[in-house]
Amino acid sequence: MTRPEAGAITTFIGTVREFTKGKRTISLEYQAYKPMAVKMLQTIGKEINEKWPDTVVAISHRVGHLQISDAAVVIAVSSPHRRAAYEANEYAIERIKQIVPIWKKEHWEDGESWIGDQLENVPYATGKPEIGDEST
Amino acid sequence: MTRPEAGAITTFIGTVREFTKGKRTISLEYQAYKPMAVKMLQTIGKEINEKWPDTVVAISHRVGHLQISDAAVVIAVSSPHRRAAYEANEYAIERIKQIVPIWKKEHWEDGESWIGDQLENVPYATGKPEIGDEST
Amino acid sequence: MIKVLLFADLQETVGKEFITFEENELTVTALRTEIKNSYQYTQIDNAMVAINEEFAREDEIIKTGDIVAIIPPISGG
Amino acid sequence: MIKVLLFADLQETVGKEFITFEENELTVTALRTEIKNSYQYTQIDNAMVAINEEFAREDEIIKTGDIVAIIPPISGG
Repeated sequence: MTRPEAGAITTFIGTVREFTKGKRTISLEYQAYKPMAVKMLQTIGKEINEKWPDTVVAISHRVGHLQISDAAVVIAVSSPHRRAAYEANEYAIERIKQIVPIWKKEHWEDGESWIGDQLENVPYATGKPEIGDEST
Repeated sequence: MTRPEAGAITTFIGTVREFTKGKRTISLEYQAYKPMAVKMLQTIGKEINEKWPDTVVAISHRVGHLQISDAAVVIAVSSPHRRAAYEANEYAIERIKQIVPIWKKEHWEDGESWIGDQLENVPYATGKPEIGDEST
Repeated sequence: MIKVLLFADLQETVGKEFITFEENELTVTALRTEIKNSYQYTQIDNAMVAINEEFAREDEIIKTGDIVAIIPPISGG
Repeated sequence: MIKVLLFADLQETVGKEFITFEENELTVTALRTEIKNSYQYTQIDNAMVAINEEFAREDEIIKTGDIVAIIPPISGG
């Protein structure tokens, strides 16, 4: 991330939160369709380089069992100027939640459940999320 | 920053950029009016806690001599939800540039100069920047 | 024969990591119908289908040898 | 006597980290005028004045004992 052209580096760390709307999480489990997840993360990187040409992006997402406060996802963006570093970083997390095939299973105090539809935008109007150039 | 209530942690690192509009920076020097700078950073922290009640903020700013790629400022925000973590973080850097008495002297290849008026918003219309509750 | 990968709640509902179909060709819509008829998985209409690791349109045709996956609503990040 | 802290380009222009005035009271506007008349510092109108580490209004009155500082346009961050 650190390079002479960079004036701004933003990072986002998504951590496992203990309470969601009063419900207590004991632990989490992430399952991924790995080859496609990697491909979609690369797609997000390409989208960002098109939208914010001078940025460099790195994204990492955990799979498997996570405890409270563990980092589930880390996004780092470096850019000559700060606005792009913030925008591209937030874009990355929004897109991860749209197109990267990773699923979260919450282990609550009183049971467990797979979480879906975080964005409340399924079924996708077009049958699939917008990807890359197809959005133009 | 890490705590059970947090679901999102954003960090911003402002680094010393080598080239600005084609002009090459060799090194930088920051001078601060320290007691007032600390006070203004605390003010920014308070403003953020008012605007985004569940956030925790930490800000650190270097003074003295810095080389290319050195971190000049680091801002970290943790929050239950990501939107607030991004917003509060960007708010912090904007406010630092408005109200924290710190000055940058650029050492260029061909000379040196104090940089001012980054925001091109001086003289302040009201004679002073908006601070804390006075803005309401 | 078409092999279809399953994940998350669908994997648990079916009890398998993949299922196979005898057909050599199948539209995405037909695949949904097959799963609706064979398994108690009401969320299939909210799921997406991926062919060779790309999200597929409803009218796309799956052929033997394609890598197919049902993508229930995702929840990463 | 009023002591006024100087920073950045103003500190270099004047060649001192602080200057003093004999007055026991001075408005912010009067302070600006004094600096304009005594030093070659054309940027004074773009600077802010802080009294006791708070940004001051133009009509505020500086008194002996106050901690006063001229704040040229800042460039931190």
